[in-house]
Amino acid sequence: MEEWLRVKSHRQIGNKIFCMAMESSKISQMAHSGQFIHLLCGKEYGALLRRPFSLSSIDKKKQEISIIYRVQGKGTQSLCRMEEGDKIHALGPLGQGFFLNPTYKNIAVVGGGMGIAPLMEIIKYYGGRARVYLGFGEQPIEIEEIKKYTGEISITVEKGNLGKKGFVTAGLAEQWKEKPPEIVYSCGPRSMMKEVASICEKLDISCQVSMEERMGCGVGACLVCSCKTKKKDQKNLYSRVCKEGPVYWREEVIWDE
Amino acid sequence: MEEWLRVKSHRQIGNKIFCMAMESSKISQMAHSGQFIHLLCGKEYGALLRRPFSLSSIDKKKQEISIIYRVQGKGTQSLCRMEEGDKIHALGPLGQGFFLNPTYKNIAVVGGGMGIAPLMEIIKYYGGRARVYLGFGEQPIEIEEIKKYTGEISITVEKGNLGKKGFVTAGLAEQWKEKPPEIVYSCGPRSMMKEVASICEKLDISCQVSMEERMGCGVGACLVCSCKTKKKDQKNLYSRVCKEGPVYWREEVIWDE
Amino acid sequence: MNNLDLGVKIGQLELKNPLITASGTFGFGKEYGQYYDIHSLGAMTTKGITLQPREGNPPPRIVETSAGIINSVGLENPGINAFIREEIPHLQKLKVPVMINISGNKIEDYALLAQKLGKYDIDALEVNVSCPNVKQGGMNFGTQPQSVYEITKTVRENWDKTLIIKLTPNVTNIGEIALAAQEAKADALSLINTVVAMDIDIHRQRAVLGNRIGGLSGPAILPIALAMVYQVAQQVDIPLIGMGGILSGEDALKFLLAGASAVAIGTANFINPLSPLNILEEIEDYMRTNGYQSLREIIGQLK
Amino acid sequence: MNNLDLGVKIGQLELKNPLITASGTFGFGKEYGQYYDIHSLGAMTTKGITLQPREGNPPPRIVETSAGIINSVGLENPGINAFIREEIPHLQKLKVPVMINISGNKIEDYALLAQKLGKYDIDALEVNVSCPNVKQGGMNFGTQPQSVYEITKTVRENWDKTLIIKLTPNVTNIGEIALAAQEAKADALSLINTVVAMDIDIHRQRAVLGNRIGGLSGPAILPIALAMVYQVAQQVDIPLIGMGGILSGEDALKFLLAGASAVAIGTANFINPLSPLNILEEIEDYMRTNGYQSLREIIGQLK
Ligand SMILES: Cc1cc2nc3c(=O)[nH]c(=O)nc-3n(C[C@H](O)[C@H](O)[C@H](O)COP(=O)(O)OP(=O)(O)OC[C@H]3O[C@@H](n4cnc5c(N)ncnc54)[C@H](O)[C@@H]3O)c2cc1C
Ligand SMILES: Cc1cc2nc3c(=O)[nH]c(=O)nc-3n(C[C@H](O)[C@H](O)[C@H](O)COP(=O)(O)OP(=O)(O)OC[C@H]3O[C@@H](n4cnc5c(N)ncnc54)[C@H](O)[C@@H]3O)c2cc1C
Ligand SMILES: Cc1cc2nc3c(=O)[nH]c(=O)nc-3n(C[C@H](O)[C@H](O)[C@H](O)COP(=O)(O)O)c2cc1C
Ligand SMILES: Cc1cc2nc3c(=O)[nH]c(=O)nc-3n(C[C@H](O)[C@H](O)[C@H](O)COP(=O)(O)O)c2cc1C
Ligand code: FES
Ligand code: FES
Repeated sequence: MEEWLRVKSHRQIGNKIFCMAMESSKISQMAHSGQFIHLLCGKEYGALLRRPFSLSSIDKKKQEISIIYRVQGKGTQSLCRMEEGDKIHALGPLGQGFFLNPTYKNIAVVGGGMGIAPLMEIIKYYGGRARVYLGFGEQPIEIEEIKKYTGEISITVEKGNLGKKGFVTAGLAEQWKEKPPEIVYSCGPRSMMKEVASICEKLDISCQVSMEERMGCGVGACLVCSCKTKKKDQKNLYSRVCKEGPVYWREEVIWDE
Repeated sequence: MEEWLRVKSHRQIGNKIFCMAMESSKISQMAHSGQFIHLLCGKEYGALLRRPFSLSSIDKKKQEISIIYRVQGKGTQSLCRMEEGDKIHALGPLGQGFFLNPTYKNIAVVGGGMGIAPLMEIIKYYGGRARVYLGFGEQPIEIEEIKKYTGEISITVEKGNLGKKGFVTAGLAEQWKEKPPEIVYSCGPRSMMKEVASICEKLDISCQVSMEERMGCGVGACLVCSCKTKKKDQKNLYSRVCKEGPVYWREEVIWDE
Repeated sequence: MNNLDLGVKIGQLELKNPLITASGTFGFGKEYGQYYDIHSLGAMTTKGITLQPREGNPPPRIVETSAGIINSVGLENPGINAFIREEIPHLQKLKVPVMINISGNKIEDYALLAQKLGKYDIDALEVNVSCPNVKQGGMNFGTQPQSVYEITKTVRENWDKTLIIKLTPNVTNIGEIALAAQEAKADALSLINTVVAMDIDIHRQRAVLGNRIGGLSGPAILPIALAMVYQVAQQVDIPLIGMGGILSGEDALKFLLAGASAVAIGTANFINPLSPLNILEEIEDYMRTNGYQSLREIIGQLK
Repeated sequence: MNNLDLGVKIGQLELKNPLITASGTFGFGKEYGQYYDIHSLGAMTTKGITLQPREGNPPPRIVETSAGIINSVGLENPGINAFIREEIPHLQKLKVPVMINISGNKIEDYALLAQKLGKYDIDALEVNVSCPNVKQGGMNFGTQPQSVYEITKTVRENWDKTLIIKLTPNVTNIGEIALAAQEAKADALSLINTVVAMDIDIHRQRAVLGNRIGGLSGPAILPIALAMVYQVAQQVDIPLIGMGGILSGEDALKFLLAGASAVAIGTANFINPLSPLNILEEIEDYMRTNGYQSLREIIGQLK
């Protein structure tokens, strides 16, 4: 599906981090938590390809979707110049989203940095049933927003003093051993997700991760977004993050690369 | 010389035609009528090289220079998004300007379309001593401005009814035979300047033309802006429009190409 | 209204318009079907197929450069048998001409691929002698007139429908290679494939691509492709399919004027899935504005 | 503060930094002297000189493409005698190393050019075997290992100072040509020259350039140049001067990491005359940030 989205609001929520809400009558209705949109960010800074962003919020009633992104290179530099009322072209919703189960009573969410984006919808969905673990480099974001939905948040920072010092994965094994979540959702740096997956494997907890890979088409046609996987039904070792992903079960991903 | 210019005013003066005035403490002091500046227009639309523009006004007292330009491609599209207060980088003043002589009492100026730009300063210089002939496609520009300096203007348009119908060069031979100007200055389409040069040759009138050629460096270093010339002191047939030009005596240019 | 004649002939194929999607950028034709009716294309080309399955190169497989992208997919594909089993049924049903892009490690591979595919209702083979992402074979074939001649001849002996040879730009003299393919009875030539290229991450001090080297496509290479199409058009008599960086109708028209009978759209699909249709419309506009009835009045008409 | 060691050695030349201006984009060194002190450069290269004067190709000689420019100057130059008469006096006085770029139609031309220049106080010859804008000679030389070997050998016999061979990218295998130049005792290699390219004006239905075909330079070709520098660096032992689309310190560092000992700046001069100085500064910043003392810790250090 393709759609011209109208920017409804665009605000800075952290150092180089922005949240952009867009009016969407089509994508918003089809989108599922964990899916992404492929945005034509504008050519001001010379970006040629589209850029993929997870949906951080999907509001079917208000016909609105949002993304949270960090300004990194040419594409996001152009993106952050978009103003209310501007239009932006999107393909989406794309990829496989998270497995959500209304009967789960106790789930965990582990996010690192911008990995928080696709997890926001999960937190809204499970509300008080979610234990949220977030790791940041220095400055936490969206904490107030998350607190609207759940009280159980643990924040870790690598430097600075706006949270516990250290890595977000420290201590998880112990906590989960005591009170295992029915499922863990994770998104963030590869090394972090690898650690989360390994803890879950040891404790035999279900776990989904959202992977990132550089993309071309975003729709499954070009095979550039490969992630090494071992899905049983697949003939190829590589799977397309844009089509079979970005969300995978922990046991599907081949981590050591 | 190079300088960051501050845009002082930027206004539309015709269909796709703009006049931009810029604050300049350095270039304005050195510039001579007929010289040009080489502008870094901005990368929004993908322009890589600088774009050359004749100085349409040089105000040494106000430390201000202006250009008049038509939006054509990537460079001028970027240029026309510049706003008051924005800065733009220029090399200049570049090239050889017009030969001006305070003792001339009776000169003629023949401009076609955007060719009017470098002629504005000449008109200001000679004032009432200048007879001005301007040809346009459809819509004349800057007429009111010119009328401030001289009353003798003849306007020709190819279509439309804001002037005489036809080519600006029609009838010039007859008029000049009767009352020959001491010098003719011309800028516009090549075919027009060729015709002006040929009339002047027949009537033995001095004439200078301002040539255009696609440029790279703008400073004489790359040899891409060649114009076929027969300057006596030159070993090469081609001369650099950016360095030996853009203004040439009519007899220097080899017209048939 | 639309009484323009946009038809072109490539070998035995009559395309209703000159817009083809380029191999490797259009999967096996399923994905973009969600965005528009692919029957509006002149033809489509499938992702390159080899005899054996190939897992392709390690990621990252793409990087953006100034006005271009480098890819190093490395011919990931399920192999000819799985392709026949899983893709041919759907491809045979399409009412748009389908060109199957094939690659081999050895000359015999190409013969075998042609034989296997010969049993199905497929319109054309596009023989890739030019993939820069494969170590054995691949590009090495495409750089020698002699081996291009032999591959073409072998496939020709095993394939009587339309045969297109796809040339690499990474050669000293593309004309002599084009002539070799023509001599061995290719029906048409596709050019160009990607240009060997590389990018480096100065912070990690590593090549960006998992495979280090990849192939450059997109607007950056358009002027290179155009020069090659123009030069080859002076030398051969068979039709050319021009490609390399085409994003707009204007870009496509440059290739047609230079002598290409049709154009293929690769990288542009990634930017806008509707590119082929938009480009087609822009070509039609140009024809109307300039009073052309038939595309044949444009092809090769550079003054 | 500035205790960084940016020195590099190219043949017998000790450059105080790796920034060189590329041939054909810097005239004979006079024009840009108005914008900065060219003694801050590592070296400068002059516009290509031939035995006879050449008037060059008909205009237009330049066109902009996506992230690139195509030029078709066609080696316009006053010929070696006028060059010696009018430019050498000023060049000899410069305290920045000067590389004279020479081109020939025949192998003997190169010998003669070297002999004539040998009498003057000049630091290095850069032998252009690769200009794509010249019909006779020019590129044809540069595409054959055998003739590159012979040209290099001839010049070597007539020139005992630093000898650099400049390679063309328009070849199948740049490695074998690089090896031929090394075998014939070149001190260093420059790569790459421009890539054969073309643009068409669809409204006039003509090639934009007077010469139709020209050479592509600028950011568009950077990834192509980088791949070639990287590949040649694996194969030869002599220093490389990398060039092609360098606009920034980051771009330059890519070439250094890939194995170039120095970099040349061409098209970037047109965009910003101060480019070489800015690039140098950016390299210094990178070295400081990453704790490097000497450029040698970076050259060829791609992991
Ligand atoms: C499925 C998916 C979801 C994503 N969701 C988000 C999100 O919600 N918020 C967010 O800030 N970022 C997200 N990213 C990463 C985001 O796509 C990149 O930060 C962005 O593409 C960078 O573009 P750029 O032009 O600013 O950077 P550049 O470095 O200029 O990009 C150059 C190229 O590399 C690609 N690229 C660069 N970084 C990444 C990356 N981390 N992942 C994938 N491709 C990359 C770009 O798409 C582009 O093609 C997601 C990535 C994927 C694959
Ligand atoms: C000495 C000189 C003085 C000029 N003075 C004026 C002026 O006062 N007002 C004005 O409107 N125009 C003037 N021009 C023409 C002006 O430079 C072009 O209109 C402008 O470069 C177009 O750039 P673009 O990016 O909009 O067009 P594009 O078509 O995108 O330009 C592509 C390339 O072609 C070059 N180019 C295109 N048209 C011309 C042209 N007519 N002459 C030279 N190069 C061209 C551009 O510089 C650029 O490198 C002058 C040209 C020269 C050589
Ligand atoms: C991601 C990608 C994969 C490609 N795979 C193939 C392939 O399998 N076989 C082939 O012949 N060409 C392949 N190509 C080359 C394209 O078909 C085309 O020749 C090239 O990209 C130039 O066109 P463009 O600039 O429009 O993309 C591939 C190109 C890209 C970008
Ligand atoms: C206008 C122009 C003229 C050139 N003339 C020459 C030349 O005379 N001799 C030569 O060896 N290379 C010549 N070159 C090639 C450059 O030296 C350089 O190899 C090429 O432009 C790639 O570098 P860049 O992308 O930084 O410009 C010329 C390039 C340009 C743009
Ligand atoms: S981005 Fe093209 S297949 Fe995933
Ligand atoms: S533009 Fe470079 S010499 Fe005139």
